[in-house]
Amino acid sequence: MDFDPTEDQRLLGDSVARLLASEYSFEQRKSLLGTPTGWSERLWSHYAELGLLGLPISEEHGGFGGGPVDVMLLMQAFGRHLVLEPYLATVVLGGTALRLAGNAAQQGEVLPAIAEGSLKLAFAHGERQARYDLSDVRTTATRRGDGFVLEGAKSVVLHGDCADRLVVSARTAGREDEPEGISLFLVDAAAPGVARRGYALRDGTRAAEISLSGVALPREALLGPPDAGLPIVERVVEAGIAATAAEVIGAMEAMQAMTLDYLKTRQQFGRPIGDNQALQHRAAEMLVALEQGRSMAMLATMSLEEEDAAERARAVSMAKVGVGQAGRFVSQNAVQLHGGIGMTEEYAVGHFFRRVMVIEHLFGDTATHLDRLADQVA
Amino acid sequence: MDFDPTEDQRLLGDSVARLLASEYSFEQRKSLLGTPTGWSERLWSHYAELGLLGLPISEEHGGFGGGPVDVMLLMQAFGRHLVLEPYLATVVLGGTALRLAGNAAQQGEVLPAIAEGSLKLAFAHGERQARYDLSDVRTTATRRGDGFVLEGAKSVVLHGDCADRLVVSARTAGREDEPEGISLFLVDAAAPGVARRGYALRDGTRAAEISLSGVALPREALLGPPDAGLPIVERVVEAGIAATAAEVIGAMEAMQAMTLDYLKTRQQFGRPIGDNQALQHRAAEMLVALEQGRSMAMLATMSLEEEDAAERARAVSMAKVGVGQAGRFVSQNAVQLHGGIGMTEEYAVGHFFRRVMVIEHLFGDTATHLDRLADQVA
Amino acid sequence: MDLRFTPEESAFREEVRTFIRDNLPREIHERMRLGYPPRKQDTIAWQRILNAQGWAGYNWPKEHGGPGWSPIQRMIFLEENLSAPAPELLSFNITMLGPVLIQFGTEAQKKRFLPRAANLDDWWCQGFSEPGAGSDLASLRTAAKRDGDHYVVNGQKIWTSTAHNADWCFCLVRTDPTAKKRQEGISFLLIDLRTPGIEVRPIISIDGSHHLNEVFFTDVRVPVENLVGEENRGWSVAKYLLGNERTGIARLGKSKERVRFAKEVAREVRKEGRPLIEDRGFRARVAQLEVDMKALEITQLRVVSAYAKAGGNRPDPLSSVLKIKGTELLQASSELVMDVGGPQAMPVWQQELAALANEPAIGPDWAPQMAPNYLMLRAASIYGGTNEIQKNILNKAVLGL
Amino acid sequence: MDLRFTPEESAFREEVRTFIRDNLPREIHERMRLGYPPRKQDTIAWQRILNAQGWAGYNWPKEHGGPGWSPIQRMIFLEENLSAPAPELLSFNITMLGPVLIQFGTEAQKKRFLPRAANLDDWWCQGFSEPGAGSDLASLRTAAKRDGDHYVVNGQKIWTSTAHNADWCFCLVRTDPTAKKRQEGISFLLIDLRTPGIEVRPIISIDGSHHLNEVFFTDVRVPVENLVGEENRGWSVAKYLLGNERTGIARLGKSKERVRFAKEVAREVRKEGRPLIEDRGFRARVAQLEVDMKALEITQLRVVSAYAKAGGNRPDPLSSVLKIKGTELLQASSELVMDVGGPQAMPVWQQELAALANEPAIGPDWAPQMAPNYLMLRAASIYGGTNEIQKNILNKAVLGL
Repeated sequence: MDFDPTEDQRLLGDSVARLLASEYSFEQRKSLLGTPTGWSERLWSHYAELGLLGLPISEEHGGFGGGPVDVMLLMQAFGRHLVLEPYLATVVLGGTALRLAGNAAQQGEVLPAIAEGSLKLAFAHGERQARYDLSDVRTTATRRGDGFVLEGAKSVVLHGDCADRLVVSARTAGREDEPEGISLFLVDAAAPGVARRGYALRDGTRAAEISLSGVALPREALLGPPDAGLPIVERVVEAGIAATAAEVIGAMEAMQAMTLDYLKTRQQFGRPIGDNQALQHRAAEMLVALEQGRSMAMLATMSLEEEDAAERARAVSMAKVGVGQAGRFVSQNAVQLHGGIGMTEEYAVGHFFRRVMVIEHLFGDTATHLDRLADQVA
Repeated sequence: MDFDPTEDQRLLGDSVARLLASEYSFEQRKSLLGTPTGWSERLWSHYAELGLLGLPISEEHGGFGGGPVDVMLLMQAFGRHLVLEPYLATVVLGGTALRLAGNAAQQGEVLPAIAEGSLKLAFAHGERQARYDLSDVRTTATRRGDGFVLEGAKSVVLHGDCADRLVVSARTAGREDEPEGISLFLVDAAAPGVARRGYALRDGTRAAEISLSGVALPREALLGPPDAGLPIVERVVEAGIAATAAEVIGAMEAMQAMTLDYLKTRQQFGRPIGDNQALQHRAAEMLVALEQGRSMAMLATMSLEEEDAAERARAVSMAKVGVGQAGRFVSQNAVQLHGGIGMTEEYAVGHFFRRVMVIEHLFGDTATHLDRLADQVA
Repeated sequence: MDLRFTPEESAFREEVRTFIRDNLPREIHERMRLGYPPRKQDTIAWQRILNAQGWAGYNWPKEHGGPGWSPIQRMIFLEENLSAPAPELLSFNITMLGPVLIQFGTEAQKKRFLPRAANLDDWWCQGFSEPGAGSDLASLRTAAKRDGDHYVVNGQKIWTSTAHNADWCFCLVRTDPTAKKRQEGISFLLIDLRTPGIEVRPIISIDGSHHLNEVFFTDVRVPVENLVGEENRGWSVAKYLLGNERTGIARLGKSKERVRFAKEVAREVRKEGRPLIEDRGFRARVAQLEVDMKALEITQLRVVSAYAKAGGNRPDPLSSVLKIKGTELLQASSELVMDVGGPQAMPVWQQELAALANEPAIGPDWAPQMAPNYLMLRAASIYGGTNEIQKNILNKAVLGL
Repeated sequence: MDLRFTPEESAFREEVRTFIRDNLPREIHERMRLGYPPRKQDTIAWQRILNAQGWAGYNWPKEHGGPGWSPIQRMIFLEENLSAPAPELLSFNITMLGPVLIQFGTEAQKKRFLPRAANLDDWWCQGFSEPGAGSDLASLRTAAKRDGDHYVVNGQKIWTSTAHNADWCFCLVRTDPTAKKRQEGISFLLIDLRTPGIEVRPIISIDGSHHLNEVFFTDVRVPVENLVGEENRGWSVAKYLLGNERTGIARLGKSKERVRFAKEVAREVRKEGRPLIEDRGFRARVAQLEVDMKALEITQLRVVSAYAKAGGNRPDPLSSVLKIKGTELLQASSELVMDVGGPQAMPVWQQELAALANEPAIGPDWAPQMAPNYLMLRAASIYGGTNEIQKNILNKAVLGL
């Protein structure tokens, strides 16, 4: 039991904090939002130079060899600044899929390219009808000759518009929402038959609708065992939950700090509004929620290396619920305590609010995960 | 739409208020709690004289011919003083069963006796295993000759220890928890084979465990149609829910008044604790809950005469949920805002707290009724 | 005491419902059902239809063109209109300016402005808030200096909702900077927004929409005939306006409509292979909202009914209960809708742009407005006096704390 | 950063758990499992067993007979003891008096009182609160006047928990009524409750139990050797005591135990023909509690761990978070248990009286304590600084508001 970061983690954290402090002010971020891609290639290179893109990638593949705690600390810092780059999509989701399911050739090709910043991935799993059911995959991969042909569509693929390669789930067997029969494929985003339509999510991060018609794949595109891709999808999603939980902690910290600052400086009826005890108590309740949420983000992180799948899933669901509820409470009250200004695009708190809102609706929302926990009560 | 009491209702309310103000102080009530029966025969006679015991009984049977609104206003006044007499058991529950199911002979015998105060009833329906399932009746009534023999046990029968007659539900057909096959009987509490063990509930009101072994009943004891008693049980319970909802309103009014008084007078750090805005806002939230609860008590009351059973049940369930939640919120905060003194037997707020607690666990608790409503969402 | 609607009241509800069903343009209705806010032309079109029916000035006395309804009827009308869903009447025209002119306006002002306000020939907005003067209205600083037959206005207003659509603005301005009390020396002015010296700058809200504005006044000349009430006594006009009948403050019809919509979409959306509407957790959440809405419906009837009994001349402080619970339910119901949408509710689908570009729409048609509605309604507990201020009001006016 | 328990910590937990399982008298365990509070003899018996093992002074330094545990070990020990469930160590003796004597006591006081406190040979209680001085402790008025080798004490204490069981009381008394600041002129005295002039009157709580008392002092003569610390400097002793390590303030083991018990009973109780534990609503409620308990468990580890890192010399203000969430969960879990019981939880079954009378017990054996526990735990958010005061602490000490 040790809650302190290691020396390495502290150093990394410091350099990230410095970088973001100088490159990720609210105004700088706003101008990124206005660009066509919605994020910065230049900063992406910076991240590569700092070793961030290879953080959880083994040293053998040109990475830093870090673990979930390192990613947690980084995502928390990203959350404080609402970083827009496709780190979650490429390093966390795509990278986890490759690390778990890739064979030596695939890993050797992709992971170093991620680490050096020359390759971006997206995790093209969700479909329009699936909502949060991970096994609801209707995209098909039909064997043709030695390879496969993909038919179908993927929806709300995070940073799917800018990815170079896509990790695509498709049915090689089984009924529409059966757990068995799902396989993963590594697909070139520029392959014939892949059409992408990008857009922003409500928080300004990018996503895409991807249609796949007659996409021909060689046998080597198969990522992991055929028909047994769901457990990998689940672990990728768990990694995504842990990473975004940390991001929410960072966002909550930022909102809490902004709110305290506002309470102390905003004057009304001749005194700071923070003199109102009712608002003070609300701020204290936000702190309680933030600390409880922080504990749950840690739980998600430390569970990622748990081998027992049921226990891991349970801990991650608990964290999704805890962080989801904390995030909702803190962000709603941060806006409320700011009053009118908190409702405007020109003020940062609303941007944090929306990031937390979007994250809550990724990877299964609070109700969905609470439900999974309820199923297991005994 | 008219929320004002009629002139008659106002007059009745005034005389009840006067009576309770002079007879039902906290100290007077406490001494009643110390008596073996736990309530006052003398006041029971007073109620009879004032016409309260015959309030919902037709004039033909010596009553006042009042309706649900009259009972609501009375129960609300009773709630303000935590009246201990067996009004709910006798007039509301027993009286409703007789009015709905009794034949001319039964009504002619029992209702006038209730109105004049010479007969008390109890509604012996619940069983230990049934929790809130109204159809879970295991007590049996077996036909013998022209009549029936009762075997079984009833649990937490309100004021079952002092009742002269019991309205007993028993299975004349069907499986243990089937809706069909339940019949009601009017049973003399002194009949051979009826054994009662009285005790207090947590709020000081009385109840009893009743065992029925070989209780022989004549055919005339049957109350209402054979095998089809459940709809009557449901209406009796609905009347009980409406009446106790009104009682909770009265109790919340009392707690809210006590709490405001305490906030205004109790000094700490040299000023009234009610100067704390956080406590003021809590008091405002209690007011919101009280007003919302009051609306729901009205809904229950006005629904009692609704002919459509499903719509009636739905409205009553809504009221049980709304009043249950309001009652819990108001009573928990009333104790909290009183601090230590609120936790003591010597101070009134804890008595109101317990009455509200007991009522929430009669006739189906909040979760049970919310569940019934959820079943119908479409 | 009789807690049921009278047959007359029920018939009235039916009449309103039928009229809306038969007269609300289908396109407007369909857009609103999907959660889109009404466009400027939608609001104007519908208010003119209602005005032709004699209902636009629903809370005005008969002699000024109102329908002469009771408070209960007014409440029924507003609820039916919201729950249809149909565009709301422009409150600046109908519930704010109208009653103020009727109470304080000159005959000339009434004649000139009231019919045009009812018919939305003029779109009004409200110039009260200023930077640094949110809830603390009396600290406003926009100055109006008398110069012959005109006031010359200089200053800035903020949070001016729909100013970019508006033709006119009713403003609070400081006409006597030397007044001893801050509430004194304020006047209530009607300002034509086409007057030179006025600049309207948009404030974009977190849902991406443009409702709010800053309005800058630089040497804006306003004829003195546009003064409402006495000079320096504008505070009492404003108090009258703010303290006006608050029927409909709960906006319950909107919450009902949102829950209905959530259930509708939940029939299409699936969870673990079955329609979401069959999910236990979803159902429990809906049931709880329906309980709370029912309670608020009755509470609202009680408040409105007491208001009517009391002669309707001052707002019941319990209307703060309506505001608190009403906004909580608006927020909870919009949250429910968004949660039903799930990941599909998160993209900025830009359906309309797509339609213009002749590209196929992306995403289900019910999805685009789910998050924006949720986001926008976070303001419901802020505007019109935050819910915290409503609790202060209850403490002072009802609880005596 | 490593968020898992070390093998040593896990082994320690196992050791504690095994010891409790093997040594806790079965009758005590069974009563507590059913929710009964420990009787006086239960608390004494168990504390003596723990003391024989060297664990009673669990938070005392080794040189005073403590086991020399780390804060994490102390937390594990408390949690396991609560969750067993076993009687808690008498906190007056162990977490209050012990550390105070170790810090401020004379050698004679330590020698005389510490071993007897650890072994519960003396049962101590705390005489701080007075009528009119609840949270505002500094306004206390019980007077101690020096008279030769004695203080003569006059006054009244209230909310004195377990005074009716106690042999001794540590009291705050006013020794200098003329002190300028209210916190000055207060002294910390040890009073033998067998001294003439002391009257203990019960205060019955809303669960019907007798935990609290009023204690009246009339010319009670207390030897000056029973003064702890300096005369008139008792405020710093009291502050030390109140600000002491707050490991275990969350009482999480108790909440866990209550949820476990609720599930146990929910297997017996039926809803619509099936065990309640299969009910969706019940399960969701349990799942939510388990999420909140897990979060609190980790938060507690973080606070305790930071406390240990900081040298363990001043309490983390975040321990107010533990108090707030901990009591909320205690209350929610006791509420859950009561709701499982339903109507069967409402009677005052008086199981024990019935047993004495040789009558058969009425009601299921799990039922009698459900409501009393719920009732008693309403005090959890009141004693030891109300949750409102905890929020004030967070505002001042953490948020700077």
